[in-house]
Amino acid sequence: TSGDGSTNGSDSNGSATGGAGREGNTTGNTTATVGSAKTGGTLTVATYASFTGEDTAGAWLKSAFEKRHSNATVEFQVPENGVNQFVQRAQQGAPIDADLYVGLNTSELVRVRRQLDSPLFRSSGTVDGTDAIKQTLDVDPRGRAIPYDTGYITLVYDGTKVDEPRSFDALTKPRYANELITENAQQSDPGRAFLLWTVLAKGEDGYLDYWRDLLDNGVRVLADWEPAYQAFTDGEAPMVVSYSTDQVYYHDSKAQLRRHQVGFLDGQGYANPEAMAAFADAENPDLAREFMSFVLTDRAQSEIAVRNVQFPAVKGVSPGREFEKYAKEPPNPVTMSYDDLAGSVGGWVEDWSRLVASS
Amino acid sequence: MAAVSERGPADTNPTGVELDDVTVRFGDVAALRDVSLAVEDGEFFTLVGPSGCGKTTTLRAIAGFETPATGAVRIGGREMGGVPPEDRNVGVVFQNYALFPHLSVRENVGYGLRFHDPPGEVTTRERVDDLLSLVDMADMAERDPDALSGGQQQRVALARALAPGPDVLLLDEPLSALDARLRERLRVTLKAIQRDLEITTIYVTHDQAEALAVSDRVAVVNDGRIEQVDTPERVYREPASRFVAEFVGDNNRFEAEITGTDPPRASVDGLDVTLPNASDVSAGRPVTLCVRPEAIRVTDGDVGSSGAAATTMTATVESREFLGDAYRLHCRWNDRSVLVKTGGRRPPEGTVRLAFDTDDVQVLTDE
Amino acid sequence: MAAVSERGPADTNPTGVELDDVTVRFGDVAALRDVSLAVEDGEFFTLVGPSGCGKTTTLRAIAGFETPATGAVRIGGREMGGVPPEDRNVGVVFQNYALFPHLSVRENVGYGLRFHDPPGEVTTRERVDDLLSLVDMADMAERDPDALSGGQQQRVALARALAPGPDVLLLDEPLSALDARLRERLRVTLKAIQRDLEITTIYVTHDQAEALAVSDRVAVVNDGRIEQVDTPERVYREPASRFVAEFVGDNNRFEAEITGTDPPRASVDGLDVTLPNASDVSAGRPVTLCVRPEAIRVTDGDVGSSGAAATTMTATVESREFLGDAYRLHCRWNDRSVLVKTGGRRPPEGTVRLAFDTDDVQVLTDE
Amino acid sequence: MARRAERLALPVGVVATFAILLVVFYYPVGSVLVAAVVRGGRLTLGPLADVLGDPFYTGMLAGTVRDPFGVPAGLGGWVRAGFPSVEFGLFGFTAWQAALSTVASVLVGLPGAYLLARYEFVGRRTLRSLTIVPFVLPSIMVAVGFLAMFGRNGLLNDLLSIVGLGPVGGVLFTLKAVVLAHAFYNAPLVTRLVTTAWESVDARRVESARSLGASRLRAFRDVVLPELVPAVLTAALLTFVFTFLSFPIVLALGGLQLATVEVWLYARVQDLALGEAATLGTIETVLSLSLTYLYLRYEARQVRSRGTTTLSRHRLSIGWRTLRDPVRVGLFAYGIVVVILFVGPLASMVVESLTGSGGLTTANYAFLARQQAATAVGTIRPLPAVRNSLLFGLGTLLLAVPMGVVVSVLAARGGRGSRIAETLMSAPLAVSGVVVGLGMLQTLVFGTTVAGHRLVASGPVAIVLAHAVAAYPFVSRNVTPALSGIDSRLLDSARSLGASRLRVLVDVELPLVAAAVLAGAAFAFAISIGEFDSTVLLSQGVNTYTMPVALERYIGNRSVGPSLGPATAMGTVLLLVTAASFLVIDRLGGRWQP
Ligand SMILES: Nc1ncnc2c1ncn2[C@@H]1O[C@H](COP(=O)(O)OP(=O)(O)OP(=O)(O)O)[C@@H](O)[C@H]1O
Ligand SMILES: Nc1ncnc2c1ncn2[C@@H]1O[C@H](COP(=O)(O)OP(=O)(O)OP(=O)(O)O)[C@@H](O)[C@H]1O
Ligand SMILES: [Mg+2]
Ligand SMILES: [Mg+2]
Repeated sequence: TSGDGSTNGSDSNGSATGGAGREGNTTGNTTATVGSAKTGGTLTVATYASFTGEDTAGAWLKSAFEKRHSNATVEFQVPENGVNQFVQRAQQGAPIDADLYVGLNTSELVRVRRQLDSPLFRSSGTVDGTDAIKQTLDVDPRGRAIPYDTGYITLVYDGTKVDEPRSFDALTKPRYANELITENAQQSDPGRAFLLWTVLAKGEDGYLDYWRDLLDNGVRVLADWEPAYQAFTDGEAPMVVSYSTDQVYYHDSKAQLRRHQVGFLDGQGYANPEAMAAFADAENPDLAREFMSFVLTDRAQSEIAVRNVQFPAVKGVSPGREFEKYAKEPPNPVTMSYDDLAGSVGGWVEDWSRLVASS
Repeated sequence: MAAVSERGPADTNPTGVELDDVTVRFGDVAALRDVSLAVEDGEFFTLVGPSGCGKTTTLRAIAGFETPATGAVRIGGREMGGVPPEDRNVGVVFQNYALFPHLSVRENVGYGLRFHDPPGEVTTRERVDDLLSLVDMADMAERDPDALSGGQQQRVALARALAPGPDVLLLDEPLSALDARLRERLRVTLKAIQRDLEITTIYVTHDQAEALAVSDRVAVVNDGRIEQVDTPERVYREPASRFVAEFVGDNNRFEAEITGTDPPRASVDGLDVTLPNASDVSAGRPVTLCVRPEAIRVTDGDVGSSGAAATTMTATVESREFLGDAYRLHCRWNDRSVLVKTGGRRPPEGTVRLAFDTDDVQVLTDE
Repeated sequence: MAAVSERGPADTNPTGVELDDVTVRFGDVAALRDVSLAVEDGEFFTLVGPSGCGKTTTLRAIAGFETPATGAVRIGGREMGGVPPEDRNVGVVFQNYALFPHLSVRENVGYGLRFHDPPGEVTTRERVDDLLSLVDMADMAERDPDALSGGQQQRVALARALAPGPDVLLLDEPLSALDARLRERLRVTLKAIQRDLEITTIYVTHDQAEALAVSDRVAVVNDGRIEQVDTPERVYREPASRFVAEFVGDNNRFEAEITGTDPPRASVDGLDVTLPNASDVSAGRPVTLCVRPEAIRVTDGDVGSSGAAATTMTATVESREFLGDAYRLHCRWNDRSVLVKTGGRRPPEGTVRLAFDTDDVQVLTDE
Repeated sequence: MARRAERLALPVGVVATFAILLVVFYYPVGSVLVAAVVRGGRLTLGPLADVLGDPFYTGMLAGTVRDPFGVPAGLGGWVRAGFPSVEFGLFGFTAWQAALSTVASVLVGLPGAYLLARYEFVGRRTLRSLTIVPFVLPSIMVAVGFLAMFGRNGLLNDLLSIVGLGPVGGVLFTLKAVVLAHAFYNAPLVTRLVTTAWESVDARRVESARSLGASRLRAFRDVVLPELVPAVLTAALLTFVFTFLSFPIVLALGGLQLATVEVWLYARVQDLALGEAATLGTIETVLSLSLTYLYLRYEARQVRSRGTTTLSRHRLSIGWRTLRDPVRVGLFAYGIVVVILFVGPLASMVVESLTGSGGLTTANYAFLARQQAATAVGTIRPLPAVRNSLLFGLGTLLLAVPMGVVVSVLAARGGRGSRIAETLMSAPLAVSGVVVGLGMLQTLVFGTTVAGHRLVASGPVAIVLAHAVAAYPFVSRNVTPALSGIDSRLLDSARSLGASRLRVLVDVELPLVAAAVLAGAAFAFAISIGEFDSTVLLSQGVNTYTMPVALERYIGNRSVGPSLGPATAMGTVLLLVTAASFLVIDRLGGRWQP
């Protein structure tokens, strides 16, 4: 069919490559000693598109890791439909030709688990640095997936048009009628995060009622983060569900900063950590483990944070002054754990989407 | 049957057609050059001429499908410049039929009645049925044009053009795909309709017998120009030009020199030919003598019944064609080919004597 | 010129065409029913018949465009079932010309030479030029068919069919859009080419004079069946059926009763008519007598030159048509209409005496 | 020998076409859809009945599926209740918006066909070539253009406020925006198909009608229109099917509130609920194929015979009188609509690519240059994307045109049963893109085990094959009507002159329908240029990405900030390359064009 060029798969929409804020590369720990240089060979890393290419976290990781492991090569693989590709391969008995997957979120882990009888990912074993990971980001009770960064979903609003909406309840007030754009939880990460956040805030029994009110108040549910944010930028609505790192891009101009205010509802922000895991069938599990350890080093953490415009997963890493100044962390980060989601997330999304579509 | 009549110009000319110095161009090609014609109201007027001479173009200019580069077309005295085809009340049968492929035969014929009441006190359906029987197509009314033979298509096209009772009927070889029998029947019908309804009819045909038989007047067209406009008999017997003499009917042409004026006489390769008294000739002038093949008699030896008035020559029969009612003989006389038409059961062979009367000689002075 | 000849069957028949009990159906309509024909190698064979009788269908079956429901087509003795049209080496001129609109005149004519070498030792270009001059279209070689008149298109179609030197030439009214002069010229050319190249030619025409003049043999088709196959003269003079008698040429038909057998004679409305000696009749049988219009003489009063052998009647001239070389008189005798063809300058009028000879009477026993 | 080859060419073409279809279409799609009726290895209609019986999907009709015998009572109740408004669920809404979009596309497209077919003006051919450009634009770019054009602060409102008219708000995120965007994509389709048909109407027939008393308008209605209707219906059918299966543009401009079935289907695939996805896909496919079949039946019954003389064009500009001629003034007004609806969003996208948060900027193009110069693996460079797009486009054109023509020949001269064959052969138009993508992934990318070997298909050849399969129905939809309009005596003439069936096709039929073949070729090229789903699936490694793939990758790139700037820059490149290509295609192929 014609022209539906953006039917892209499960893009990790929030995560972005980025050279913005590069000047803030005040590196933390440059002398980390990670593993030994003994393990070698080729490490095939499956990930999402914007993790690779010029100026990306992936590109930096590759060259830094290869520098350290002189006989190792990192190759990236970008399956269009993300981790689903490997689930389907496993279901169909097709070979899985990657060692490591980078860019998993909690919902995806739930889906992987639900779809497959035998595990797709192996237990990570002892990976150096896991101890330092922030507690709230622990996505996988079984210890396969290791978070390496996180974003916080929150509202971004135009301070010249509206006052900060401080709570979920405020959003259903006439004051904010027709002023919020969010994303489709069926396919968009921030959209789904926002939905889950409302489930947390309003409870499993109350969230649909809350959404009914939101819909009555004129909320718009667009496909993805990009059109939603574009609509926000073009002034279609003064509030959009987005990331708390938004101001990093706009600190050059006071006027722009005012148009990009971050509003934490009820003092919260929904953490959406990204994780990595080695495949059960990995040919080079040792190298994968070493790569994961490397990702958790302070140096790598701050590089990833700056380049991905996401917060580090490891405690105590400072990605630079500018980043720290403009990337806002919510006072109360919230998120749904793996166990919260398992068995429920599908139903929530389905009920929610039926509600929206029937409205 | 069609009697030849010479019509004078009518006082009122409600549906006469006039062309005034009409020129039609296709790019560089001038298909018509300064054509002037006056077709009387109710007249049956025929255009004949060689292929490509501009007959179709003339009809198209009258119907309003070609815009003359110069000159004017008038119908019923009204200037037609700017009048669209549908307001000219002109029925047209195209050379290629141009039936509507998505309509049945019946719908094709009835099409014009969507815009005109059927003439007379009949319903549309009756009118269509009448016309279909007229052209012998009543039993194919529900067919699609695609499923008809060439002649059948042509008949439908004719019925379609007649249906709305046009003031002027333009027929571009409407019978060319029909056999003689049917053609004659339709021609008679056409003529009857035309006379009944006083439809001014302009007819294009390449069948000269037909043109002569059916027309009130005939225009002979050559290379975009009118050569002669006259009654059939005059066109046949008193051609205005060498072209007409040659084009209409078979003819024998002899280059000759005038040798005397009282009585006028000429010499063809030494043969002395007496000319009709009325001939306007002066001695020494080169002229062309024309003798129609049917005016030449084959007389196995003697001079023939008309006696002294006749010119005779001895020729050999080279070949013959059977025409049904006659034979056409291709004879050779003095290295010239002479065409003779003769009836009878057994055509003559070998050496024959040919004779023709003085009155049958047409004299054309070279332009 | 075309001499009539009666060809016997050739021993070898390399390009003869045979139809064996061929039936062609369009849905429910049987356009041909059990048609059998044998056209000899090199023969000029003509199909005549009323519009819609199946002439075109016959040609299409021979060319391979229609698949007979039953029966077989053979060319050169070879069964053609399953042989595609392009392998039959048959040249076709369609009733609607069917020129390729996207090719110039030259390219149209040259098209078949893409698949065949030109006959003789000439290049394709020469061959095309030759054929274009043959049909008088040399100066329009670069035009598009759209910019040609109907007759010009037909000439191109003819040249195109001739170009590859086909074994069999199928011509569907190839001259119908041409004026008499050109038609005759092309007919003669066609005949000459045909005789030179010995191309078996099957010709469809509605012009009976043409059919009679040009053909070795004529087949009269009626309603999908063959009525008679014979030489032109036999078809004209000894029609096998009432249909043929009526269809080919003008004819007068009288229902009569045999009143005697030695000599054979019949009575038409009380008029005693002596019949030719050979007539196969028995007394009391109803028969039809046919007399050609040209066989009837107008004799202002006396019985006429042939004396006692002739039958005479008194009639009135009701109308007349000018045919150029003759008049056709529509006379009335005893409430019957009688057609008479007569030459001369002044057609007779009023009451006339008509006479015809015994030998000119054709006797048709009712089937 | 050569003759033998010629004789075999058509049958071989048919077999090859079918083989390609089998490998890159029927088998992949079948492998997905089979899940709709097979559960746990057993045939079942349960899942289908579940969906059809769910009021969310089918509204009122759900009851008839669950309880067919309750229908009379239900109807009675409805009548007694005074005909309350009826909901037809997700399917109902999807069909409704598709119907509206179809009507809008036809309304917008028809005047364009009239203008292009009947008027002569400077730039007509160029305009005709460019009509196809909207077709290739990724929906995200259309969304950007629409936002910038019709948004609250959009260009249209700016212009309106200049002339003193108030802002028209509230177009976006409504059904209107979706319908307009669908018209943006599909009206050019209407225009192109109808223009081609219009150009082959026989002038003599129109003249006959006129001489019988029909006015220009009546002659149009009675003679021209019947010959246009099949083309209009073809375009309407295609538009309906496309918009029925539409998905990203609906969400981007309308939102989930206006969701279509395809949105649900996609969510199911995302969630790996492939059985349910197959169920939805099967219902969609059955609906659109039935429609296609009905249409083809209708089309085959239309008699079409092309005349030898075509209608001549009027001059568009007739001096000062132009302004007094209502038709020409109407066309002028139409021109304004076209500028707003088509040029507006496209221009807006270009403007967007040249603006940043601080006004005019070349940053987005600098971004493209940076990508081009980059060394890191995995970088998507613009120039290879352009090159790949053009190569695949060309390859698709070269493959899809013969495939389409082969199918057209079958359809135009085929006998009994050919409607069903034609319908099946048209299926690539009628199956959800998501389903096709999924099928390709599972069969071609993952590979299929044949006789112990795992066969994997990917890379340029697979991409071109996939594009060709998506594109060839456009060729045959253009060519079939034109072919069946050719006077069969022309074909007979050629054959009697010695041409084989293939040569007749090449020498006579194709040149005569060159305009249609060209139109089809342009579509094929456009489909390939704009194609995303299968391209991205079948691109293995980084060497086979195309312009839309690059564009999509740049969407996620925020090195110029969280804007779509880099993507719009790439979109502009896509626009320019495409426009230039179409001009070239039409010029090269346009030698026979009227
Ligand atoms: N559309 C056209 N473009 C260029 N020339 C044309 C066009 N139509 C006709 N002609 C030329 O104009 C001349 C007159 O054509 P027209 O059709 O009037 O001839 P015609 O007398 O009807 O001939 P025919 O008896 O063969 O039908 C011809 O030489 C023809 O080639
Ligand atoms: N495609 C068709 N479908 C149905 N009937 C047809 C078809 N083609 C021809 N016919 C019918 O078959 C019969 C014979 O047609 P054919 O074309 O052979 O006639 P013809 O002798 O060539 O007539 P004409 O002199 O009028 O061209 C006609 O009655 C015609 O209506
Ligand atoms: Mg003509
Ligand atoms: Mg015929």
